[in-house]
Amino acid sequence: MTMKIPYYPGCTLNTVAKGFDATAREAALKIGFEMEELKLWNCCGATFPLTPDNLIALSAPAKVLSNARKEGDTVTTLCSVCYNVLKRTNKVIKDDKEKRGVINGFIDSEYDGSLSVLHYLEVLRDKIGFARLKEAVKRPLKGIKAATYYGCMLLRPFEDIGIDDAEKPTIFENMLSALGATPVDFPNKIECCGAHLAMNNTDVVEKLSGNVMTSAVDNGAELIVTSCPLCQYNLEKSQKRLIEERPGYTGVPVVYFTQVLGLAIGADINTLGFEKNEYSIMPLLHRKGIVAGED
Amino acid sequence: MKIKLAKEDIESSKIQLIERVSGEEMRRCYQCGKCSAGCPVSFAMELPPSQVMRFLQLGRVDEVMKANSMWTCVGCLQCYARCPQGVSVAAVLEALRQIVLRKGTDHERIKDVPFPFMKSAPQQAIVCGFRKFVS
Amino acid sequence: MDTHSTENTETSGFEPKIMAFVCNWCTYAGADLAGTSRMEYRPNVRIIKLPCTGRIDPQFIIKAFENGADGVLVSGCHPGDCHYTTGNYHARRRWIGFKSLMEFAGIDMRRLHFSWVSASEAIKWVDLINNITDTVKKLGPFMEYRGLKEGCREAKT
Amino acid sequence: MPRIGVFVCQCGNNIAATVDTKKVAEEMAKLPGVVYTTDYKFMCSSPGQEMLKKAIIDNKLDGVIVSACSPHMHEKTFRKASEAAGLNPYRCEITNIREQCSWVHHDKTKKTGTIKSTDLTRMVIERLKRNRPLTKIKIPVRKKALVIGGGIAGIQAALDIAEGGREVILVEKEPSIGGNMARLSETFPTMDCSQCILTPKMVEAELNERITLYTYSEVEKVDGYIGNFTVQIRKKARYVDEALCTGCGECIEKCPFKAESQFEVGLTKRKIIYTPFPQSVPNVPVIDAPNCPKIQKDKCGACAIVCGPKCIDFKQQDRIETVDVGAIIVATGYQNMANERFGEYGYGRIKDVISGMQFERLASSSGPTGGEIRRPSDGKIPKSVVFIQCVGSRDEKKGVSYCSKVCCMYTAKHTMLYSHKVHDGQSYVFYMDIRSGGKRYEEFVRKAIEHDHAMYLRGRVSRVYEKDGKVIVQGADTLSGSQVEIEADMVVLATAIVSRDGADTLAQKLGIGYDKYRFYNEYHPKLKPVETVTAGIFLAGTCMGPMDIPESVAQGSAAASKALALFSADEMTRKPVTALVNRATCNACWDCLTACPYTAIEREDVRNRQGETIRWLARVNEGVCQGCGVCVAACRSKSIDLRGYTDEQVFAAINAF
Ligand SMILES: Cc1cc2nc3c(=O)[nH]c(=O)nc-3n(C[C@H](O)[C@H](O)[C@H](O)COP(=O)(O)OP(=O)(O)OC[C@H]3O[C@@H](n4cnc5c(N)ncnc54)[C@H](O)[C@@H]3O)c2cc1C
Ligand SMILES: Cc1cc2nc3c(=O)[nH]c(=O)nc-3n(C[C@H](O)[C@H](O)[C@H](O)COP(=O)(O)OP(=O)(O)OC[C@H]3O[C@@H](n4cnc5c(N)ncnc54)[C@H](O)[C@@H]3O)c2cc1C
Ligand code: SF4
Ligand code: SF4
Ligand code: SF4
Ligand code: SF4
Ligand code: SF4
Ligand code: SF4
Ligand code: SF4
Ligand code: SF4
Repeated sequence: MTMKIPYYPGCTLNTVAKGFDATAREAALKIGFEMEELKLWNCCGATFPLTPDNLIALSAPAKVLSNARKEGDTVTTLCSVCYNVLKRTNKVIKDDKEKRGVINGFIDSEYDGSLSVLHYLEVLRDKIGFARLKEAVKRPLKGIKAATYYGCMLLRPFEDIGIDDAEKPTIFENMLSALGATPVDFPNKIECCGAHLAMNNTDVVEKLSGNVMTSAVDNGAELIVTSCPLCQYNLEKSQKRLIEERPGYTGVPVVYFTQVLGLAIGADINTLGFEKNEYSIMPLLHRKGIVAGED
Repeated sequence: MKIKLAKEDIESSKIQLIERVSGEEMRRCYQCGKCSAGCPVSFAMELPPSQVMRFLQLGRVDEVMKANSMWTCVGCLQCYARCPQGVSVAAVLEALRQIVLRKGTDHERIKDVPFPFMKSAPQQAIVCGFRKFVS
Repeated sequence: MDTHSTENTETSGFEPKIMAFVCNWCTYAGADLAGTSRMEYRPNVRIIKLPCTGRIDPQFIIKAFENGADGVLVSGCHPGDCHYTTGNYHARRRWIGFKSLMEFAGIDMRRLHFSWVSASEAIKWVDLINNITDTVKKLGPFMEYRGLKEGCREAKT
Repeated sequence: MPRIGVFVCQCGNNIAATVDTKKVAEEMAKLPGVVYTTDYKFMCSSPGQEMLKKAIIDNKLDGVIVSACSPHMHEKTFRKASEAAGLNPYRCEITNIREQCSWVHHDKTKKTGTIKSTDLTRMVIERLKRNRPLTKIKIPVRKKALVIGGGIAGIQAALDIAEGGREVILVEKEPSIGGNMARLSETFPTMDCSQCILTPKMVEAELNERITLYTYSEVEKVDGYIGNFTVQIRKKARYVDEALCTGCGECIEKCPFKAESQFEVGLTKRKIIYTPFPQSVPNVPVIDAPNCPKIQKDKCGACAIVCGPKCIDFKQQDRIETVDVGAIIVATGYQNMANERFGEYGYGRIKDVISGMQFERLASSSGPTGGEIRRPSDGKIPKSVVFIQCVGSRDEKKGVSYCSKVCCMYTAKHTMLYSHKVHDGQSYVFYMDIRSGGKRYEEFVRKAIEHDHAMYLRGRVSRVYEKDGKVIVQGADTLSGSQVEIEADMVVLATAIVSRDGADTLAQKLGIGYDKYRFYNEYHPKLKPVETVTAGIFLAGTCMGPMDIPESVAQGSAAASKALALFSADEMTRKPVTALVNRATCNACWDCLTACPYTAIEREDVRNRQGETIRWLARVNEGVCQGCGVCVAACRSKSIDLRGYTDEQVFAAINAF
């Protein structure tokens, strides 16, 4: 019987980043588990409030958790931000009895924090195992130098998230290696892309995301892999300026890890949502002979 | 700049409010500068994170409120992750934002947000941005 | 034999009797320092010196009340400063047990005090004694246990 | 009926001003058993003491009370006087009517003071009636010391004791003595070459006939108490017979395999059969068994073939030896915190990020580069070096909260060494505060800055990463309020000094205390800095906390003088205040045993004639018992009591209240 894992898509994956979501589901099926979307869910709020007194802001994620608990004892997410918000909220509810009471009061529930919040990468690493993942690979991404962009929310703060070492994480690289790609280490992989400043401070975002991109490219990356729709957005958008400013810079595809996952385990190339990317991955795939076609 | 100091400044009610909202104690910061060293937007801040902390230690809330630092912080938590004292400047900056926003003063008007962004950006960016900038 | 309380009573109303069990190394020396510094404090306390607060047996306290104490103080070295490394930790741990035992035995916890006074804390000693004396004075004499002892004596004789 | 004498002292006017001493004496005379009372102007004066002695003899007193000053002042005086008059000293008790009465109750009518003095004296009289005569405990002292740890502190202690004419056993767990100092290049503040000042001492320790070296050895078990310790030492298998080896080094020469050198902090490799460094003491190699193919799978054996005296024995086993000593000095030193803990600095991933100790080796003329500063990645001479201070120190979150005390100084030293060796180089130091307290220390740091052009930046570094063969350092200069980025060739981390792995296990074996960082606790941080709470065990050097060489040496000497003082008499006496088990009622519940802070209580088995254990009893080891009385309060069946503070004595005093 295939393992069923309760899954929280979140608002972005349900809209702009649909490709992220669909590929994850399909890949799961191919590897041997099923992402079962929660019957009842709402937006998590997309920010974990940094001020401890702001409990109201925790009610949205708490509601997600409380509902999810009714469907099982784990919940999986794909988006780094959802993951961060849900995992930290869950910790607050679990560890702080007083706050738990208040939050439950807001949302009229009795949730106790007993859910375990997992990122899809964690499911691959801990429940499936990268060795098994490797066996499922039908279309190895041989020769692709892929940079793994963690950003902030997947790693910090370590005490609350703890998915991997916050300064020298490897989970992403190990996944890419399992898929046959060559992971590229680069210093900015854990530095911020500029996040929500995209709304009103594009200068800063272009600078930060630009740093990430150049640092990756300088280290030989031909592809950037990420797990956050906002990172994906910022990294793509900021390249326009790089193209203008850096002679010879032509734009690098920025994709979700689930897209390359789907690619590697042999999903139909047309279902992976690559057409949505501003800088297409296709030439690279052709060049490396992973997908037949013109360079 | 010349600062005149008195106990009333250092322990003013404004500082106490910031401490309460942020959950951080200003005097825990020993001014090592590691947060400023690693903050990705330090370059764009009028007061880098460690100076925000220092001004608040001195009770100079107004200087900090005037500076763009709180609106420039991206909440990446790098300051907190590396602070040897376990201080979260991120929380302090968020507290400052909250103090402004809770008064009902928006930092960003929705109609000023560029349309292409609203159209193409991921939902979470919009939600998050509103949370940080709008009351 | 209860000379002092009766004589004191004549002059200034009720004067409580306070028994203090103190350790030799810290509190006893702290009380000495109060002396060498010529500080002044209420005369109601009588000290019994023990090597360590860890030596204190709940029986001592009960016996003190039986013998007419209106208040009892136990004081030793600060945690971590114990002359015997961990003796006062034992005392502290036992204190929790003491407390419930004493409460069970019907002793008003305002009559029983536990404190740390180091060899240099003469002022703390003085304040402590003054405070306890005043507190217990307000509570009035502690008769319940004294009766017990008298009763025993009578039964014996 | 007892025959008790009561002597009330006036202390000139110190007592007499607020206490009617005559009245106190008269009151006491009314008590049963009191046969003699008097008051006197100065009891501690010679005439006062003579009077006491005479009264004891004339009145056949079997107990005396002196109501005078605090027992902390003159208890000894009066007990000695009583003893001189033929009385057991523990039948003499003091009532404190000065510090506890006349000096703190200023009632000029003398009423308050007199009442209180009467009460206090009465309580002590009742207590005295239950005092048993006690005899001081005499303990023989073995005049031989054990020093654990052969760093500079331990070597100094051993040499001083030997000089004082006593025998010493020096146990070192590494194949050579020398400790961390052997690794250092030059030492602040005088910049003498570390090995040049250390090796003569190491050789002296080896040659001194009163010092027995046990290298490659560890303390296995410690029994006994002050003056009488029995210690088991594990001599780890060296696979080389120390007695036969001539130290010719042929074996090392011929050994075909290599492993990482711990002495060189991983900067280079050494042979499988090796001495840690050329001046090792003893100059006898040891085989790194886990890495030797001969020992692991019987392949090779080259060393044994070339060894002239045939002293290599692949079958050698660990040996346990037992020694008897009177004092133990612990000088096990420190180690550096693992730098990998600080991922942001890239140590372990970026080759050219090294530790301070590694820099010492690079700068040392006996080190892997012969003293040239060359960076590990490509052997190039770095033109810019960034030093990061307080790595792990003063870091509550990921490191330790204390300051490591020596790293400000050695970093300044490093910048000097660097500028002397690389004239066109530039050094940068990220610091939080410069801690240079000590003779000529501040001048030393100023010299590094002013003379050797070290650039000091006040701030921490957030991140270090590699880019195009450079090490990029991203820091802050809080004084100018700016972020600072430096393209360096090499980065040196001034890593926190921490206690040795296993420091806690050793402490447990020895019964000494340690703090939360596993540094050993001194008896008193100011007044007994090299003693522990366990009598006969002393401390020296960095096993107590960070310190530099001058301090470590001073402590080595201090600990040695403590041991020598202990050895100056054949026997030592101890107060007989010890616990005593009532063998009839003890039910072997071991509550006392777990409560005793000194592990002074042992399990004794009582056997029948067939040698079968019929019951168990608690037994107090008088040599170890410190007389705290914790066990007494712990025993639920009231089967253990404390001499000098028996339940009976305390109850008697309470009853007289
Ligand atoms: C990078 C660096 C540079 C320095 N530069 C200077 C300087 O220039 N000037 C200066 O004054 N100070 C300097 N210091 C400090 C100096 O190293 C120490 O003060 C000194 O070495 C301490 O000596 P020690 O004997 O206490 O300890 P250690 O040198 O650590 O010696 C302890 C010994 O005990 C042994 N041992 C440990 N555990 C056991 C056990 N269980 N059984 C048996 N043996 C054991 C160890 O193997 C070791 O040989 C520097 C320190 C560092 C880290
Ligand atoms: C304000 C202040 C606060 C301090 N607080 C602390 C603290 O909190 N903790 C701490 O650890 N340290 C403290 N110290 C340091 C401490 O005072 C010293 O470490 C310590 O007192 C030094 O003792 P000493 O015996 O070396 O010298 P001293 O105390 O100076 O004793 C020297 C003695 O020698 C006598 N003498 C001098 N010349 C001769 C002579 N020719 N012949 C005969 N006798 C002579 C002097 O009269 C004096 O009695 C403090 C110092 C100061 C100034
Ligand atoms: S890193 Fe922490 S301690 Fe250092 S300056 Fe910033 S807030 Fe203060
Ligand atoms: S959370 Fe804000 S202040 Fe802290 S490092 Fe990130 S951007 Fe800078
Ligand atoms: S014995 Fe004590 S109280 Fe009496 S004279 Fe001497 S110092 Fe004073
Ligand atoms: S037997 Fe072992 S130690 Fe000897 S030469 Fe061979 S590898 Fe070296
Ligand atoms: S060859 Fe033999 S004698 Fe020479 S050093 Fe080696 S073991 Fe010692
Ligand atoms: S000695 Fe200097 S470098 Fe070392 S921990 Fe203390 S302040 Fe930091
Ligand atoms: S606590 Fe008392 S009964 Fe128990 S072993 Fe010790 S002496 Fe014996
Ligand atoms: S008196 Fe103290 S040291 Fe002695 S045996 Fe009892 S608990 Fe141990």
